[in-house]
Amino acid sequence: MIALLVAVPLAFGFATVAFPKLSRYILPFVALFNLVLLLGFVHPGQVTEIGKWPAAYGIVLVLDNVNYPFLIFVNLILFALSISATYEDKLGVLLLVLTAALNGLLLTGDFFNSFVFLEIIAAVAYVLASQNKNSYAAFKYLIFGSVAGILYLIGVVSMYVYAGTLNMAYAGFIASPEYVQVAGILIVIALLVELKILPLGLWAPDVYSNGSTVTPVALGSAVTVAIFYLFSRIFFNILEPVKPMPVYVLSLISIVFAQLAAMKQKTLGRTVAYASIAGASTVMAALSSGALGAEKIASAAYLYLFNEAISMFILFTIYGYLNHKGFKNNSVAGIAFSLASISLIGFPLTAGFWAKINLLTALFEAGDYILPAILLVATVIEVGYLTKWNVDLWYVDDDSETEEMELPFGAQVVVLLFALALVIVGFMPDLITAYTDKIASYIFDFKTYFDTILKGGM
Amino acid sequence: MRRIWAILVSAVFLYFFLGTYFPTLPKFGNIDMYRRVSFDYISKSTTTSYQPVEYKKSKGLEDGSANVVTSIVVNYRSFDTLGEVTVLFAAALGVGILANIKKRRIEFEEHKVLSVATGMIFPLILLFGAYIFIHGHLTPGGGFPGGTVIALGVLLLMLAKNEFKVTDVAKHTEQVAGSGYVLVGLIGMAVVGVFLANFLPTGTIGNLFSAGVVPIVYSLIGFKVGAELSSLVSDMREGDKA
Amino acid sequence: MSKLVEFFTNLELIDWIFYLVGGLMVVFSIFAVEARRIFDSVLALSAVSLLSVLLFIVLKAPDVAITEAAVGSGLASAVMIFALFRMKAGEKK
Amino acid sequence: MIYYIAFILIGIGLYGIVSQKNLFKQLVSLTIIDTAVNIFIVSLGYLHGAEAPIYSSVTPLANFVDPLPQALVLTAIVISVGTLAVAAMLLVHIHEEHGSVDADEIRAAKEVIE
Repeated sequence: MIALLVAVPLAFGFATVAFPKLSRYILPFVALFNLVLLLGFVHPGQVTEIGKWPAAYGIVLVLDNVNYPFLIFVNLILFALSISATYEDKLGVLLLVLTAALNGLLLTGDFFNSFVFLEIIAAVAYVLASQNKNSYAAFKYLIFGSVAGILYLIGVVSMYVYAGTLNMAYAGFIASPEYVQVAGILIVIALLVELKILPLGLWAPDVYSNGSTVTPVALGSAVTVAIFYLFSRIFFNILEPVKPMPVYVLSLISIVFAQLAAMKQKTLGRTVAYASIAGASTVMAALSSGALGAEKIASAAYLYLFNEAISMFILFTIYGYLNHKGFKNNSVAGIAFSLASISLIGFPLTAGFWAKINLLTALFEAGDYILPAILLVATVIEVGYLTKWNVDLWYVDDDSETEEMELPFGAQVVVLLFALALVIVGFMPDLITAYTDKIASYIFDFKTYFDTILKGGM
Repeated sequence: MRRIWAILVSAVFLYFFLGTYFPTLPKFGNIDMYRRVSFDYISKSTTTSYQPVEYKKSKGLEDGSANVVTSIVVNYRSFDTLGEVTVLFAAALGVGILANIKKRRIEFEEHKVLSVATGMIFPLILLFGAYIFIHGHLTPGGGFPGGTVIALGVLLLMLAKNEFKVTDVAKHTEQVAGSGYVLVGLIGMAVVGVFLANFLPTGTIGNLFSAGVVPIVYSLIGFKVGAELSSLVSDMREGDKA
Repeated sequence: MSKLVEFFTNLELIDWIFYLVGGLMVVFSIFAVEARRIFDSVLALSAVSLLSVLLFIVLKAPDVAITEAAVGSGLASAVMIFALFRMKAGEKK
Repeated sequence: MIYYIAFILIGIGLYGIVSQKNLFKQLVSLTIIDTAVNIFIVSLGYLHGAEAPIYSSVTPLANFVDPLPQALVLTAIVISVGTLAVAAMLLVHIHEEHGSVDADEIRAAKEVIE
């Protein structure tokens, strides 16, 4: 049953290649179909053994309490994207493929299968990145991404050599921990490139600031969330909870550099791109801090990720449509933009406030004072540049009487609804924390995951 | 300056690989097959108890293809192959999207000998490609090399005949073959209950008509890859064709 | 010295092939990276790919060998050379 | 033994990616790494004295090398050629936009525009 989440978008993607015009209309329905399937017909704890081969031999798709919320969230973002964005006809087919690949990456319980889905996402991402005359940035991304893919492949194959199987649960169970550390280094480098942690994520600012309404949203929100899931799954759930100190330090440096760079940028697109890098680095730093009370920290980190993804969706969409036009004629966009920035800063009564407060308290309880300090400094910088951009855009002198730029109706509805969602979560954080707590409690529980796979199923 | 960085990067890399990674590997040529799942792939006993397989004698196995690599690619790990086809699909589509730049197409000088010879050889190349993917479960090869051979035949035709163009037929072949693959998976879901499950009898190992859905899937992949790569090469050559 | 002689006399055929083909591959790949003209480096790349086909056959992987021969060495070179032609076609105009 | 060849080739490829200014050369280096990794993975499944994993009239009974790495490499080769095609087309685009495929010249051209 859960295989349909991958099969249906893929089938429509293949079928519409000769008539790309159709894909634009099919995409929202496919995303909606996925959401309905997820909410109504499947439930956590299901396993699909593709081709009826038992878990250690074939590929299994696992739906448990960890990836169920992630799946809903990613499909929701894709649904919103299909309504809000404007794009070329042929890109619709690619977005269908991206939907299938993201669902596959979130569902799969097999190392090599995750590599294949990562490569599909990458292949789609390179093409998306090259939109709006941005080929040089796309090529840089391609080089970074391919080297990362190769490292991931070597890591995955070494897992097979150590364990004798490619199934994640079995491999994590069989392989000896010292060897796993070595394969883990390779895998973590590959994922850090995709998560744009700074020295390895130098491709990101150019790609994200290309001014398209598809690229930064699809890559910055949907793909980043999916890869954070993969990171947590591999390093918290399957392998021994490794405490990667270098990753923590790298993420801390990345936060500072990204925020400083964001302050210096002259265009809104690059500022938001660097802010997005800083956000991803913060989540990464929190996840890899590896202190006591990891569950609480992880829960807060996922809430932070949620806030980050939604806010970035709004900011990038508005930038894609309005460029540097002010909000005088687009008050809806302006309100959504300001709400998203406020939530990003962590102002009380928004989702961002709870994300930051939860993260800080959890870190303090665990006795980690480095990340909170850097987070507070980063917040001060963030307040600075976001306020500046908000003021600039609300009070821009609209002298240049060029063409009138406006958000289409669909995009207005989407950004407004998302902005409202941030405020509602600000009033009732339990809506999201219920899910993130559940994720955090199951992500460190290898036994439940292993039992789910052992039990098998259709 | 770049060179120093480059030497530094590759030195760090080689240091890590030779110092840390290398000792974790088994000695070359001395792997322990019994500890790997491949052992059961070879004896085709992932769901049944172990029994040695013999060429042209064993019947009704869980998977009937004589080429074990094919049995893994198209049966045991078919989902990977679906993903692989999708990567190629996305790449071909991406090249099609990126090809819309204004630049004249690449022209080739026609040559009498080449053009006549290609006319004779081209059907043979197509036949060879088809042979490779139809016999994928018996001999080395399969859908990917077979499809590529067909695409290379089309490339040869392009070099020989300057006016030759890949028409929309390629796109439609791609569409039908691609959805056909997913459809085979969905039929498996309807008959057996699991996506991409084998729903045909597997026959005697080593016969042409054996191995259940494997030859069907590999032929579909062959057509799809052939059509895809032909249109990819054509897109690279033609440029803006709207 | 005697150790060196011993080393070479103890080599089996498969080792000889590895040393020979591997050495050639390293030479060709250095040439591919450092060549002046891009066309040369594409040709060297094609040679590396063909030599790897030899290695795959020695490693008892005929499926990989046939795929690499068709895809890696045939089509990949064709794609690269087409890209080169496209760039040159742009330069003339 | 063959591991060393693969690692040296990967090292050369990495050196090429970092040291070359010409983007086309970077792509060539990337392809070298791809080939090297494929050799490495196949060699991880090699078994002394074993045959190619195909049941045939010559080898009616199983005494085979590990077929799974070969299956994985089959997938990896096709993926890498897909990436290569996209990269080649991106290079044509870059040449169209900036008139060059040299990293330094592109950067210089960009600075002039800004």
